Amino acid sequence: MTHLTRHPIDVGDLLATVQSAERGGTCVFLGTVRNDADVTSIDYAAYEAMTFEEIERILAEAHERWPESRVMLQHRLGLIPVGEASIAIAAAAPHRDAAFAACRYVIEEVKKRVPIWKKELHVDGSATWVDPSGKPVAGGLRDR
Amino acid sequence: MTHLTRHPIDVGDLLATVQSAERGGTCVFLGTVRNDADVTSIDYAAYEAMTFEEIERILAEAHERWPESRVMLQHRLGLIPVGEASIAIAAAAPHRDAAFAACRYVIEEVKKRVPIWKKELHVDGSATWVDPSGKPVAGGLRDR
Amino acid sequence: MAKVSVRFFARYAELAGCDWSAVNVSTPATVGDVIARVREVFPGTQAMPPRPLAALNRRQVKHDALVNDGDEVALLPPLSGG
Amino acid sequence: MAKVSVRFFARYAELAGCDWSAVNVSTPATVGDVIARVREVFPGTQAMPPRPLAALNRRQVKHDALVNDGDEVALLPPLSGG
Repeated sequence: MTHLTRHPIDVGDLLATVQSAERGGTCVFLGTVRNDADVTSIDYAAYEAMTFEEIERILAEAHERWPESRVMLQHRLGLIPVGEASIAIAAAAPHRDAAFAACRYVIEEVKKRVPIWKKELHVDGSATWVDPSGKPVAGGLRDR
Repeated sequence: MTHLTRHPIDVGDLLATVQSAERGGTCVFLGTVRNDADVTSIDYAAYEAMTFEEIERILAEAHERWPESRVMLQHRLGLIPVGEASIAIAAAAPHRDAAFAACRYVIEEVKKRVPIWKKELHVDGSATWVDPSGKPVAGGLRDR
Repeated sequence: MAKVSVRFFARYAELAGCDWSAVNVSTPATVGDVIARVREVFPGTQAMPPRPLAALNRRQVKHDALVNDGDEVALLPPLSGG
Repeated sequence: MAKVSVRFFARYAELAGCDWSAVNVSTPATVGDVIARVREVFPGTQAMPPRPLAALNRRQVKHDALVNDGDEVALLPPLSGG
């Protein structure tokens, strides 16, 4: 399964890649586009080659920490409307502690390390890059 | 949505009951039947009236602790084959901390408080009630 | 006197030989008194632990909880849901 | 001399006016030297913070990391993925 997609994420497909008869606990995290401040959609851009490698590293780290777990991740890029998922992580493990921990580890590392940026598009047609504190900043000059 | 079902759990339906444009983080937990010790399936029995009320209480507690969250739960009863889900919990919240915390709270409370029992059915045709330490004990007399 | 419904689940239903019954106890009576009466009426339930998990009207309670006529007491083996 | 590819993303691409370029630096050179050169060639990038996040060959590095001919340096605005 590819880590980056420009299509809606299918959680069922993601689950199928991690679940098995030995893994009794599965934790899924979905990040969806919120309707903050008149946001209609978010345009996600990535440094794709590095994103792919960084995700592979993060998943390998999760596997090293929780060897019996299996974790998969998809991040969607491009324009994503409010309410749809930008990221989905599924972590399956024999027991739930590892499933929750591995899932949480992966989302936290993704937020810190993966080179993806979001530009919020607003009802009034304006666009703003999102800074990591959660506050939109400057421009969106390029597309407008 | 009903908390108890005798049919396979549909995670998509569960997600639809909790997600909304204000809730950007969703955490799902799935508990599935493991193939421990030649288990082929597990027969889940419940004190149904109390189970329903206890689940309602647990969800109300989660809502009180994380007021912006919405959590839904389905527990499947009856015979469940290895690999299929016996329980699914979906917790959506504006941010992921609350989504993870609410989801985890609900599964831990369910394990402690909800009157459901499982009887493991084995390849050799034997059946064993599961005790909470995870070790099968005595009989399964009634069905055999 | 109070007539109290008694429900047995999972392994305890096997020990009792039934899922449901009713016992009479002299009031005031506690859940513990109901359980003591159950052990007399259903000898198989003497194999339950000394202080089994119990619910009164669909809530877990301690054995000193008081019962009233028409109440429902349930005897619960160690829970294993989820 | 080392010829180093430089990639700009998101707001920094707007500041630079392009997504991709290459600069020459005298060796030995660090990522910090590449960034200093970038600020000369693309004056818009002077609006970047003093020490922007940087990657060398697709890994985040500090500005004292050494660069070689053919390396790829990327300038990364604050990340907001997930």
